[in-house]
Amino acid sequence: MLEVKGISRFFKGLVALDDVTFTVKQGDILGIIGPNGAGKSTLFNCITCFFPPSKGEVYFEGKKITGLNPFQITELGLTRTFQHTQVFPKLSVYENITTGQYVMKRKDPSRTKRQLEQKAHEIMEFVGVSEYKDTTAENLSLGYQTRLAIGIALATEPKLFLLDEPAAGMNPEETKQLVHLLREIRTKLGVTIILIEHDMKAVMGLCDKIVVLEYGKKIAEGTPQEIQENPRVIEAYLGSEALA
Amino acid sequence: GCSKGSEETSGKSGGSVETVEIGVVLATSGPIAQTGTWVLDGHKAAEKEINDNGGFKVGDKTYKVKIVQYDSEGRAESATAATEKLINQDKVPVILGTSISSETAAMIPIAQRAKTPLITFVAASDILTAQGASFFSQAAPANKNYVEAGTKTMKDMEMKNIAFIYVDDAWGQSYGKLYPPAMEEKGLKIVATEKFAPEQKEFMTMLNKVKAKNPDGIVLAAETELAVPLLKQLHEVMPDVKIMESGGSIPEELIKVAPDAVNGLVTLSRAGAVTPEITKFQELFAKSNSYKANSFNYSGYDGIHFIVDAMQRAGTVTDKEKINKAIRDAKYKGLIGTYSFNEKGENSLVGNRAIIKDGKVIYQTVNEPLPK
Amino acid sequence: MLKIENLQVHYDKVQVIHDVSLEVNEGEIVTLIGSNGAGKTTLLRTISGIKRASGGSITFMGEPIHQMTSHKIVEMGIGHVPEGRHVFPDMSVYENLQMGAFRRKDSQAAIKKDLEHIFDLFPRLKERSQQMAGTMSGGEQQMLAIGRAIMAKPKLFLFDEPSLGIAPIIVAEIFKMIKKMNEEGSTILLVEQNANAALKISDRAYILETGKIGLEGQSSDLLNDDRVRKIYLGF
Amino acid sequence: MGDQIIQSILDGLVSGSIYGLMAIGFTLVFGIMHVINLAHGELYMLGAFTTFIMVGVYQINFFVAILAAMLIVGGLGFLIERYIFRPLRNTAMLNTLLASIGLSIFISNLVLKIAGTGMRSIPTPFSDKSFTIIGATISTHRLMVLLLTALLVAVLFWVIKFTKFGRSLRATSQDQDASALMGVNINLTYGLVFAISAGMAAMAGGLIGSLYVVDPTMGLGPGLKAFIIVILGGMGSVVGAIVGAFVMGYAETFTSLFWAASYQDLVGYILLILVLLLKPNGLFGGAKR
Amino acid sequence: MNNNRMKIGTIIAVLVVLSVLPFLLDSYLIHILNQIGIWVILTASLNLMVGYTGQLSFAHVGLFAVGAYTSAILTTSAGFSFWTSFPIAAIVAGVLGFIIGLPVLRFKTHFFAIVTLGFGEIIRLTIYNWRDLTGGPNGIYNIPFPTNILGLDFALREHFYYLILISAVLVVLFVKLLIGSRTGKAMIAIRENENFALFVGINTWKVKIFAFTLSAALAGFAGSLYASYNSYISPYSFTVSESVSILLMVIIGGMGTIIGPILGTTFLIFLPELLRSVSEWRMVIYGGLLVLTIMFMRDGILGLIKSFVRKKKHHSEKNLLSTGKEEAAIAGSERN
Ligand SMILES: Nc1ncnc2c1ncn2[C@@H]1O[C@H](COP(=O)(O)OP(=O)(O)OP(=O)(O)O)[C@@H](O)[C@H]1O
Ligand SMILES: Nc1ncnc2c1ncn2[C@@H]1O[C@H](COP(=O)(O)OP(=O)(O)OP(=O)(O)O)[C@@H](O)[C@H]1O
Ligand SMILES: [Mg+2]
Ligand SMILES: [Mg+2]
Repeated sequence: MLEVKGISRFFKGLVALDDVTFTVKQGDILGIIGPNGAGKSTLFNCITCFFPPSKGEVYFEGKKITGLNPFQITELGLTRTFQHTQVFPKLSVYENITTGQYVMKRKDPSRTKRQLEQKAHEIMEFVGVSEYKDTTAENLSLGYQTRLAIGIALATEPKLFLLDEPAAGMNPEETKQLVHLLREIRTKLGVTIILIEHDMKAVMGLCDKIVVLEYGKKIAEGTPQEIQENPRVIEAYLGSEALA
Repeated sequence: GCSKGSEETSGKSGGSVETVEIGVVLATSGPIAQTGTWVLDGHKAAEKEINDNGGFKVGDKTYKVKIVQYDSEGRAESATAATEKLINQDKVPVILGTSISSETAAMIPIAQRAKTPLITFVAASDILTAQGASFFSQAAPANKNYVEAGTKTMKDMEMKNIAFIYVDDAWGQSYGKLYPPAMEEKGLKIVATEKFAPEQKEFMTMLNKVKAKNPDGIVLAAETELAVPLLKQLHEVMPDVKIMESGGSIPEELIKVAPDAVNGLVTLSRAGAVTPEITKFQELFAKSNSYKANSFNYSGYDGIHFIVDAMQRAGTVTDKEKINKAIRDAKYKGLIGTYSFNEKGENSLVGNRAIIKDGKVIYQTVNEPLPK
Repeated sequence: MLKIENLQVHYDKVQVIHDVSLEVNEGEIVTLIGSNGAGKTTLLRTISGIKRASGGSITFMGEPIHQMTSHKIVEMGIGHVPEGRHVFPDMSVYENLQMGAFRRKDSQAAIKKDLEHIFDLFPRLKERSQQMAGTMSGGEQQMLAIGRAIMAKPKLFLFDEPSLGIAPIIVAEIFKMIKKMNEEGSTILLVEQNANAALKISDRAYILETGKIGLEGQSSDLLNDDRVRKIYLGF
Repeated sequence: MGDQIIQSILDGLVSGSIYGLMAIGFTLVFGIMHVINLAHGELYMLGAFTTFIMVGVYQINFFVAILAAMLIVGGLGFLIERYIFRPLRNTAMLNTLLASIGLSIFISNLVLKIAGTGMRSIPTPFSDKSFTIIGATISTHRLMVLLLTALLVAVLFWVIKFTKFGRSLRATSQDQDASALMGVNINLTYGLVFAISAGMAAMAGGLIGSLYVVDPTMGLGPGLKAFIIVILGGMGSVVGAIVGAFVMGYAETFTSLFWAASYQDLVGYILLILVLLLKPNGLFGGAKR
Repeated sequence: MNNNRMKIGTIIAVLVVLSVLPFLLDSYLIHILNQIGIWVILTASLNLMVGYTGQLSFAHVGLFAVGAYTSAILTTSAGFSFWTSFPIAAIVAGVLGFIIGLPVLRFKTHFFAIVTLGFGEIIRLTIYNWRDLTGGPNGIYNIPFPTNILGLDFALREHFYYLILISAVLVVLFVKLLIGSRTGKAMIAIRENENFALFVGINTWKVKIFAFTLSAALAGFAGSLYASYNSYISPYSFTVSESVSILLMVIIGGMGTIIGPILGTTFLIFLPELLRSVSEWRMVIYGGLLVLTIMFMRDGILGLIKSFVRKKKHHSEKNLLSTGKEEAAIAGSERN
């Protein structure tokens, strides 16, 4: 479904990404992990055309998407959240979600306003922000903003969903709920997911495959099991007592 | 002030004295408030004088004068609103204003529609009478009347190679058009022509450029506010050149703020040689103002007296059509000359001149020889 | 050392902290845990004077501080590692660390020495000491924020989710470091989502539930509390 | 022509420093407090009036008068920050912008009301003497402006870049809350920044006002110009403000030389737009914001 | 439902009152109302950019001028009537808005503000200097009134009033419908968080240029009304300080709302007129009141009214040119 081919990205001499290649299968959950500053967010930015890669290309469902605009990618069914959570701060939660439905008219013009409204309520329910329906987004706590951001993304009805550290700042119970939510997103909505996360319990429990980056290079790729045992990954990232 | 002034009686000196309200629109704030303030002070001096003398008579009735002035801030929108207010709420029979051509131009259609006489004693642009409004009269000496005086003065000053510098606004532009042909006709040679923006304060480059052409005379068209920095810098660059200003500046003001830079300067002026009337006015003016009367004060003073005269001749203080006719038929001798109008509402005032010499201002007509 | 009594905090008209009382004794590590939106961040911001309390009192070393401006509070010895890092984006890493020592009146040499200490703790910061902080990765910024707070040599540290967005290997480091700082004499109030790790290093803990203290006790006790285990530890 | 070009280069230098004096104060407040202070021109006007009153009326020494004007207007700036901009802090930037517009209308009309419309000029101690440098001349007064601007820029640059106070200014501009957590006294810092900016405007008023004329509306044009220059140079950057000022000064000088003085503004705006199209953050603007 | 019915009832009542005003007020007050009406169109158009799309435009007075001059030139020199010239004026201003928008809309916040200010001034200075076409500083005079229709004589203030009233109502209605539409939502999303709007699939560029063009055309339309209402126009009416005034009108009323700019316009045009009786101190009081209004009515007049009515909890911070936090946030995301 997604092919990342030899992507590199430089920042004024700094190599943030160095020739990274991997693919994601339809329906998979792919985890991306790596030390801080390894280039994970940069990778997302390149995939979602926030800025272009310095080298390399990205294909989505066989179509080259490098060089497109973010809004076109959203129309194609690829969407994301940001590490630094992004919402529409002065709009209510509900308005945030309906703004997320902007592309639906292009994607599926047959849908009526009522259907969209109902869908918006479903999404709010789904990500657990219904009770804050009329709250202004900027007044939500960080955790709820993250949920809202996921809700907005779901409102665009993506086929591929990229999440940048969604569990950051959540407690284990909440993280569990999030993991559950992501599973449902995959099973119920059939969405393919790429996840950047430092919470190993979540990553290991959720992902079908994991890609590990360090200093912009892919240093490992494999199932959670393989990754956890990979000495290189343990040394660079997990640490010996990581899963304690 | 929403009173119907002309009906109202003022109780002061017996029951028979009524008050006539005269509408005035002048910019007394905003970027060009100076001239408006001068004119207004002149108006007030006349108002006070008339009322102190017990008012004026129309037929067998005596009236006092009351000026109803609104500030137009230099904005056409404000000027038109003020005009509407004067006409519809204050119901004044006549409006004087303003000192700014663009404001006055916007007021003319309103006055015309309401058939209310409008007369300006200061705004000099030729676009005003070009509107062809029968209820508008221009009592400010027109630029074309100054050109004659200007070229004569240049000759008198023995200018050979002239640099012509004017401000690029409606008023200055009309000199930009009028002077070159007139000067050519008189055999005066222009070696450089420069125009500058009204907002401009820094003139060094322009003046150095002019200097390179070696002029012996500079002809300026600039209002006082603009002329001062220009003259100061001119003095820095070309201390010895002869300068004539074309009537935008008030010499008394120039002396006050740039004494060194203006010695020997000749400026065209609405006021001519000092007459006994002018002396009398200056004494009167000095009583209620802290500065010496200048020619814009003269114009303001003339304005109120002119209107009173027109009302007396019209035999009414309310009939606007009659008052307007009286205005147009006027032959009123004021401080700065005799006001009379042609059918387009243009006046026939001529330009005079003022010479700044050793901190003093000498007024004269252009027919007198320049003082040595 | 720090004593909070009946604290009330409002945003506009919405009250987010209701009648909270808590205490941090000299030399302790106290953990504050709670779900999203419980008011943990707000509480810390109120302690350091960025947010004003609408009722109740906060005393630090016996002095009431809830009316003081933040710079006074900093001067009294409270250091705050804020949520979301808040490094100075257009200043270099080095300058950020210097800012940490803003209120210190020590000699340049002493400050320099502490800088070296920070660089020892976080070699990555030394590597990038001239990089603009805003272009650092999230984790790098977190290290910087902690380093910057240490530079102020406060008596009491307020940590707002220091492990947020940090790679596991470094999370472990950070907790070790907090422990070590405590052993070297610092008192610490720690807000954490990683309750497991936090409770392991702390002496006592409070649980904040929608603006109220829901539970408090010895950390070891809470670690074994069923409800806590379920909600905050994820067992 | 050659002589004239040399002369114009000198003229441009002077124009540039005149603009620079205005722009630095503006950019300080802008860069650090994120306040677009459109009343900056009015502070300049107040500086000129204060200097005028002291020199023209009370015959105080010119330089002493300017120094006093800086203190007085600086103090006023401190109060303005305290009572107008502080309550608006942390609300949308637009609020402070609008408040500054209201303030500018208020101040200029108040002075107009109190002092009247008349023009004034500040007597200066400078002789008529001018210096000739490779064929170009410059008066003592203008030379003074040039040198003082240079000095001021150098001092300011040094303070901001290399002192602790300067570092706290930069920190505050980037993250107010975090600076407070570092122990920076935000209120005092903002008050001082505004006072310094006002003081510099006052100095400009005294120095430049004596070159031209002093009147209540003299601040209108320079205030706006300062804003334009600051954007041109890259907002909040002191070096940017100075470079912007010189670019503007030279643009106007050369328009005047090769075309007509009355097209200066037109050329200025076209230049502004072209520069921003090529360098969207201004000449010295960082990559961000 | 009930609420809605009340709203509609209020609106109808207001419209009825407005339409009988010429029978009750004198010409001066009608003139002021007419000015307000024209400015309401202008501020509604500016509100589209400032209040809804979040772009602080200073070019609108320039575009207003373009509409005014187009209309004035066509009616005085080319023999057009107002009825044929006003659509052309709107189109010319719209096209110019589009052309200006192409480079300008790349900019944000202050840069956008200052570049649009630059374009506004370039328009004014071009008008000022293109004497053959525009009369330069002399302006254009004797601009004809609209030719009479429906028994209305537009030389009368009272009759012109209805033309202005209808135009203003239609424009405001149009803006309201637009804002309720999908495009309107996209505009608001851009105002809130432009970079993020891209990721919900909004072609931000297209929406912005659409909004700018449309709002330019509306400004041009207001300009053409202005020209034929006043019979005289000059470049002095289209200065930076006018740009500032209309911005004040939009914001003081309550930007990003439909009624706000109408209230603001009314307030800021009436206030100086009311103050005419204190003529000496008028501008001082005006300036002082502006400062106080901004300090004590953060959400504009509308916000004040709302907090009286206590219908909604008010938002304390409006968004435009926010303190920079959102931008920092998104810039942060680019970095992290
Ligand atoms: N705009 C930029 N300019 C310069 N350097 C940058 C920029 N954006 C990122 N970098 C650098 O690129 C590297 C990779 O950054 P990135 O944000 O992708 O890391 P990450 O893997 O997401 O880290 P974390 O887990 O901490 O979020 C970092 O060293 C960072 O400092
Ligand atoms: N600036 C603000 N204005 C209004 N309400 C706010 C503001 N900041 C926070 N809140 C509200 O205050 C409550 C407490 O927020 P706070 O950020 O303190 O929670 P928290 O415990 O730190 O949550 P998290 O774990 O998500 O960081 C939340 O309901 C939040 O919506
Ligand atoms: Mg990242
Ligand atoms: Mg928090």
